[in-house]
Amino acid sequence: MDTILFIICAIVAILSGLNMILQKHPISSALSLVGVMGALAVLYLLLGAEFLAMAQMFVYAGAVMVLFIFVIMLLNMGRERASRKSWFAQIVGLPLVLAFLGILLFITKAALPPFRAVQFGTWVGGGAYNIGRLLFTTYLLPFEVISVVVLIAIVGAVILARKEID
Amino acid sequence: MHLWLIPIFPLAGFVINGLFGRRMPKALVSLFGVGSVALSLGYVCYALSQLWPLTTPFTGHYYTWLQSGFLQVGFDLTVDRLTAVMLLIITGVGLLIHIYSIGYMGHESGYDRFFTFFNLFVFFMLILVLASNLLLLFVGWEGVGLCSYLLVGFYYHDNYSSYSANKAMIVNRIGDFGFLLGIFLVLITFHTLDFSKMAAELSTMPVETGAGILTMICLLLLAGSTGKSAQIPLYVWLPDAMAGPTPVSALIHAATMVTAGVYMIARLSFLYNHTPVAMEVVAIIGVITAAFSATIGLAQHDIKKVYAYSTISQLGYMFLGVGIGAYSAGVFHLMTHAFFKALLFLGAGSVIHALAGEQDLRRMGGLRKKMPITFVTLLCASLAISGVPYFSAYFSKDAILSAAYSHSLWMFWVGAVTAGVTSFYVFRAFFLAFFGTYRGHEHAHESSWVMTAPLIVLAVLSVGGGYIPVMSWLSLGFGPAAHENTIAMDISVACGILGIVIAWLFYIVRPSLAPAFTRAIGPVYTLVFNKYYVDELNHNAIVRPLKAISDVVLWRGVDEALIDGVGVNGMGRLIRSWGGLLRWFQSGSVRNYGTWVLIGSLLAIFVFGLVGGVR
Amino acid sequence: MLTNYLPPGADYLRFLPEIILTAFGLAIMMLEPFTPVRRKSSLGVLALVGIAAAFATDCWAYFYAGPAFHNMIVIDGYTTFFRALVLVVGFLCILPSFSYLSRENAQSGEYYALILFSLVGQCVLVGAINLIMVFIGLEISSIATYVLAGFLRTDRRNNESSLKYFLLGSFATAFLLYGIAWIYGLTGSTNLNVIRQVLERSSPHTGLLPGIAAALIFVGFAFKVSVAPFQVWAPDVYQGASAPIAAFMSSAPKAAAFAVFFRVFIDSFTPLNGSWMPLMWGCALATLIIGNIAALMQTNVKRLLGYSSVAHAGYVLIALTADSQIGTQAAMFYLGSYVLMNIGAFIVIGHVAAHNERFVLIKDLSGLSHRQPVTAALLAVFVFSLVGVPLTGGFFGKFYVFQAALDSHLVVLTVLGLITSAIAAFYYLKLLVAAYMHEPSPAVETLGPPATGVHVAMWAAALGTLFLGIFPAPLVAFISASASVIR
Amino acid sequence: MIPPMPVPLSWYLFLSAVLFALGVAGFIYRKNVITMFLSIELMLNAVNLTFIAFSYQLQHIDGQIYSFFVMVIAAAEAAVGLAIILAVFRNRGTLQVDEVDTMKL
Amino acid sequence: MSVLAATCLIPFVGFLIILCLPRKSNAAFYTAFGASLVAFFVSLALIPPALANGALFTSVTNQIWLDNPALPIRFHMGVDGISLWLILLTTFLLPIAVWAARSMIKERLRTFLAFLLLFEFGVLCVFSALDLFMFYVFWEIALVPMYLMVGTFGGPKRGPTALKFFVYTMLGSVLMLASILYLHSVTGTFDYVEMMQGFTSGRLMLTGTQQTLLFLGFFAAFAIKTPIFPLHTWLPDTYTQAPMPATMLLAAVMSKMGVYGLLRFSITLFPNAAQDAAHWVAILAIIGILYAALLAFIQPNIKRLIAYSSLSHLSFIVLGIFTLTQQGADGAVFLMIAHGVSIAALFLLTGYMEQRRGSLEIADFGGLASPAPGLASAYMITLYASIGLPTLCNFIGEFLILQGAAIVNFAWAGWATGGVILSAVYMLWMYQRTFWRPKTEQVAKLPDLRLRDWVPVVPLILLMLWLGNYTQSFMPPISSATSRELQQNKASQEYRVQLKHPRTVHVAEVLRAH
Repeated sequence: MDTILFIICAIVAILSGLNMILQKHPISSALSLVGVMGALAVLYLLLGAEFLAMAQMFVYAGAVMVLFIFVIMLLNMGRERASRKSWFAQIVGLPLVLAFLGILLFITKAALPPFRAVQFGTWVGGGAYNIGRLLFTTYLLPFEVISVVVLIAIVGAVILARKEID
Repeated sequence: MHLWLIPIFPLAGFVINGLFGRRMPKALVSLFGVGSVALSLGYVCYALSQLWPLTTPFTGHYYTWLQSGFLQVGFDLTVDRLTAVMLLIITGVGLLIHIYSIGYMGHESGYDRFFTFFNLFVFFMLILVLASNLLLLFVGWEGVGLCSYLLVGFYYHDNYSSYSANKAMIVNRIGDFGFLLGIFLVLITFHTLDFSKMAAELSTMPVETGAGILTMICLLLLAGSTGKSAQIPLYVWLPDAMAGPTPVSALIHAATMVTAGVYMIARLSFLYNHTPVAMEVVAIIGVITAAFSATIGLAQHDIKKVYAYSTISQLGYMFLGVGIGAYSAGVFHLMTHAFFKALLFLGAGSVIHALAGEQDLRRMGGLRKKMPITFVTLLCASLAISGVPYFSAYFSKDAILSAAYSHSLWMFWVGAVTAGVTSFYVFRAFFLAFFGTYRGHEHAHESSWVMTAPLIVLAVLSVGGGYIPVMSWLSLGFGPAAHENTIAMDISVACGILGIVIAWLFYIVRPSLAPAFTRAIGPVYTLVFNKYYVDELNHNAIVRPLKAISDVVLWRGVDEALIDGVGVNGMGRLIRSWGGLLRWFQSGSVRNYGTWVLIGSLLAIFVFGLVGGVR
Repeated sequence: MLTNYLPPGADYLRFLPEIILTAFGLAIMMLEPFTPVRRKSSLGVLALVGIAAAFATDCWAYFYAGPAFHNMIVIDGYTTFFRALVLVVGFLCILPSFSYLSRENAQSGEYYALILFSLVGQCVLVGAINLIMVFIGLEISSIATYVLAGFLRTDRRNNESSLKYFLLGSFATAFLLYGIAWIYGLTGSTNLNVIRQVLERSSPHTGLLPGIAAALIFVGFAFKVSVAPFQVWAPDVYQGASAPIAAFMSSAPKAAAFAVFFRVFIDSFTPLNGSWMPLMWGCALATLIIGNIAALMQTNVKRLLGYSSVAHAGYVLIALTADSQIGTQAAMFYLGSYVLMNIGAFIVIGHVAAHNERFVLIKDLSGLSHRQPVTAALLAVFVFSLVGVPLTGGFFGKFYVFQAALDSHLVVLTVLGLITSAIAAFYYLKLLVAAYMHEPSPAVETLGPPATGVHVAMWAAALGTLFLGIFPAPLVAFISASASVIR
Repeated sequence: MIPPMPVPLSWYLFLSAVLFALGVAGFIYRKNVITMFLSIELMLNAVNLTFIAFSYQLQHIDGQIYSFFVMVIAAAEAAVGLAIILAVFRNRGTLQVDEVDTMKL
Repeated sequence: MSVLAATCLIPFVGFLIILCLPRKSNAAFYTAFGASLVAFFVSLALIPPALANGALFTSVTNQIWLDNPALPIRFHMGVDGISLWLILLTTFLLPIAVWAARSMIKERLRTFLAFLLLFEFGVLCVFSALDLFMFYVFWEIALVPMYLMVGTFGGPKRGPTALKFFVYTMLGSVLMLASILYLHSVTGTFDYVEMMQGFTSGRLMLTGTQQTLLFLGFFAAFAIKTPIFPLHTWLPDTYTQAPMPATMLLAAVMSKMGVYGLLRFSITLFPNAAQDAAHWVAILAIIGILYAALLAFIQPNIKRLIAYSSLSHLSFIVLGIFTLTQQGADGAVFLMIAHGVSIAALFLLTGYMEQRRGSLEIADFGGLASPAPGLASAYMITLYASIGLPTLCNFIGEFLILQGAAIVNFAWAGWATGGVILSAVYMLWMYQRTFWRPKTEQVAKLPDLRLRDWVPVVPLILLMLWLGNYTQSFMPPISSATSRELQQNKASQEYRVQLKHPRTVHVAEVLRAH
């Protein structure tokens, strides 16, 4: 059951990811990314991260991606055009990415310590209570400080997206 | 005995005239200029009378000039018999020529400058002969060279004068090259530069170890002498040095400075005596120079040039003398030469003065009537130089030749024939100037007494100078003179008189003979007339290549193209050309930049993986 | 009980500078709508007051050193030094901003607020001893600077600068995060001390994975401090951003990132230093060569200074390569003097640039000494310091760095580094050649006298530079006492 | 009932590595600024998966907290990033990243 | 505060005062002249203690600059027989340069004077520094005002020239910095005196390789600064482009920094390396002597000609040092002073010529002696000093150097003496073409030296005469100092023997034993 679920989700995630980077139109890419996120949410759940699975769906796939799509629509973007510039990236990019992936996979395989097997429901640490408790105790400082990031984001978005200087 | 007083008078004259001469009246300038030399002469006489009979040298130590390691050089002055002779010549003849200059330079601009440099010259010349060590001698040596330069270039606004001055200085410097190296070698060998200490060291030195290095020293010092005394191969400057005022030629380029080389060899006789090789070289140089320059003297039209080549030739005799060990004969000839050659130049000067600067023999003639005193005195001098019996050179030159006769026959014969040639060209000049008809345009007149009086004094000395017992006086230092060889003397006298006779034939009896003869020997004459093209050779073989190499090869080639162009700027260009790499790096494209980040991370992972592991 | 988890009071004191900065930032935001355009600079003054207060509390907090908030941050001499440093940077960059903003007709309070927020991020960053705090601090600092870089949103260069910085910054941050994730997985913690302890215990063959994680973290930091080959963004971004912002971006975030770079690598990753030292070695050399040679052919002063800032990162990286107590000290000193001279140079060019930054080429500086000798003289001080001429902070910093390198036997790196620093003289002095040796350019002819803020900032930077060069002793004493905490 | 078949944790890590690499490839190959940004988001998602996987392995939820922080920051970045993109679009009328390269060399 | 510290600081104080003065005012000149003159008179007080024993460092100031165990930097300065005369030369020449600047610098005199004083400060500190850090610091500090003087007040190509000058010298000095740092990390100190004590007592020891590398590091800086062939190509351009007072100081003072460094540091700190290198350096020096002389020979510009002549003479000094003999070293130090005086005078007078004629191309002159006999006389004396006429200053130095060279290798002396000959050739030829020959129209109206032009010339000429004629008033402290330096160099002989003969014993083991 776990395995099947994992494999399905993994395939969905990878295919969506591939689709995202292969599509020429930003909207398609964005929607593909939503697919990746959905698949990942299921995996989070499998890993016992209940709260995060929810957050992934609501915050990420819901709010953030909507923002993206909204902007894409707003700017009325079409398909991207081919470009001769950045030939360097165009030529060496793929081998490099493959090498990068290969190294990561190889080293992960070769050097990984013996790991647990994941079985759904055997460990459910990531409930809202536990998360919340930790956030307000050990991680109080980052939790508070991260509010500054949000603040900056608001201010920044306002400044940059404002139409005219008054 | 304050020996330092001897040179200090001319120095004072130099300082006073140098600083204030331009604002002083001429009379005052002459007073200081001539007076200082007179005082010096007076003090020399006084000092010598006090030191009489000067059997041991007298040395005055004044201050330590230079001390570094084992090198110690003091400002020390010494008088011995050789120096005494030199002192008298310098101050005595010097005084006469100074007096003469009052008249000769009277209406020249730069009168004060002339006396300033003249006094300075006397100062340095006195230092040269008084020096008790080699370095101080070198100081005087260079100092007289400087004054020679300044006085040859007296008419500095003239191209030829300035060129000649430079030539004199530079050629002398080439000689000094050897002199300096000689001094270094002396220091290394003896660890001292004092003549007396050198002699002491030398006496304790094993012969085998010293021979090579002593020869080397002597030859290097000889190089210096050839420069200063205008011997082959460095004689080329002296004829050109005649561009200076005539008193300068008389004092510096005839009587005193040019004899410094002979003096130095005589001074270092204790050294030369140990090296027969060097001695032989000295003698050969002397005899060849004597003959060689005498031949050039045959074809000169400039009266001063004639006397200049004659000077070179006579200096060759002196070299021959000291080279074959007849030091006292050499010095004796030095002295008589100072008299008659100074007289020849002063007389020529008197003529030139009278003709408003004309020096070309072809535009003189018939001056016998117009300038009787000059005529008589010059006659004395010409007879003297020709070695006519009982005139001064008869004794001195024949002393050298008779020594040469016993040393090496070929040297004697060359010397004797040269004596004949000498008398020929001296009388050629004499006849051309004073006999025949006047060929110039100026209105000639006899010079004033300030000029004629020194002429007369010198004429007396030229005639009677041979009776001064210099040889026996010097025998204390150089050993007794060789016995006079009557055969040798007869031959040389015969040669001399023959020369006079031929000159008389050519220029008085049958004036058409001379041009006919020159036409007959055509190319040879051209060669001799052009001084064997030595100047041209020097110019084309040394000066021009040197300039070209410096300019084209070293400056444009090595300095600008190679070191700066390829080396320094090339490095810069290389670094800049690496900038092409940056076009690749900093393309401005975000995607390329992302690629670089990826490359970097791969690199980082690779390095971590390669070197890997926890320590 | 929950109260047991509440941090003690001293923790707040240790965190007070950040709190004050945030509070002032918020206050500025709130006051901004009520301030007329002409009076916006009073908000800037408020920001200066805030920075000054933060500075004071930073010094105060030094006497209450210790970790705070469950080992999220630590206050020690090292933190204090770097917090003070970024605060000084903030102060010096706000000063010339008054005239800059009014010149560009872009007065607003948000500008000052963003600088304050950015400073909060940097302060968090330098005190962080938990990788998650490192990440958050980095992001606060970065996001604020993304916005600042594009602050003049109608300016194409500002846009481009902002976009490039943002895209590449996020890209590199992803690498960093990935590395953090791996470190977390392998050591079970993100606390720097715990990480080191775990790594020290682990056996050599398991070191490969932590090594990879460290490599990814290296990528993140190296990007932020613009070390080759991750320096690519820096010249573009600094060139595009406005001069005061470029001054800020090339100083404060870089210094803070270096602070945490050192803390993480020298403290946590010490067990791995056999593998990261060669990497640092190569990167340092590459940075020096690329930065200096690229700068050689620049004609745009801002871009030139961008490359120069890359090159200077290389010198600090040499100190890191030395991996020693004295190396850390050297880096602290170097960064201290670097920010002053770098800001000073940027301020001068910002002053000359005129409206819309039209005059930013080297030739636009021509004849500055004829018209504004004082400005030119101050520029000379900065340039000589950047070159590394003695009696300036820049020299002593270099000296310190190379001493550290030689003490760690990095002879070749030292020699090559010093040679590049001599080559650097070539392009730095071009600025002086223009300012002193040419006739005045149109830019200089029409140049008004520097505004008070510009003046004060230039003088402060110059005097600071000279002080560090002539009397390095006080600062050296402080940093040699405080550098020990990270080893 | 399908029996629970435990999945090795390493599979999750492989998956995250693949997703991360996909994100990198997207960043390098896509020419539209928005898509590049989406690729970054994909990379962050991969990181989140790693965090959560390790969280399971270590059986403590700190990793999930980190993941949560990453999400928040990603959201904030999205806001700012999109604003920047908006500003660029307004000025240049394009989002082709290769056309935003006036500053180079 | 010791006399030495006061001497060094007075110019700096003057510099600060000038900075505060209004832009257009005569006060700057009076301040600069006053400060440099006071510094000169104060520096005279350095003489008595140094005369008493030139081998010791006297007038010592030893303050802590940076009290850090890792970086112990001291403000340590003192004079011995070598630095004494160099310091006096500097303080002596500065008032002259200031005076000359007043008539030769037309615009922004205040700035120029400020640079001059800053330069003096730097140079004085270089000559008196006994701490290597301090030495390096002031080594660079002296460069900065010179760079600015050349670049701001120089000829038409001043910008690129100044840049080349700075970067060239900087390239050398960073290598020295690397060596200083390395030396510190080996010995744990920057203090020269402490280091020397360590080396002589055997407490500290450098391996052969270390010595060689460190020697080369220092040599790079000194060789470029001096400069030694083939690192000289910055020199002609810089000398030519620099304004005349700056050229004067460049040639007279700044070039001495390099040779001073060679003598003070290179041969004592790294004795074995110096002995090994001596042969090669001497050959380079000889090449430099002849090469520069030949180049001077065909220069069409007077300033450039003198620049090459200066290069030739500086190569003499280097040769003297690397003979490693008493005479050579004494001569080198003496020539440093003598060359400083003569070249300063030469450039000063050339400056007057430029001021009058507006050009320094030899072709633009001819017959200058007729309208300006005073200038011609002064030039003649100086020129003769420069080509080494006995009784003038340079002769002693060159003589001793050549003597030293002859002791080591007679062929060296032979070649180097060629340089003396050539110097006469090019100098006199230049003099002939400028001052002599028929005067041209443009030259005929040029004015002679006026009183205010004579003021700086006369002391220089008097000093040339004094140096050349009463050498012993200068030589004893030089000799005692150089003999100490040479002893320190020779002290390594024993160690060297150990290194050479037992080939089987590894060098490192020998060192460990110490």
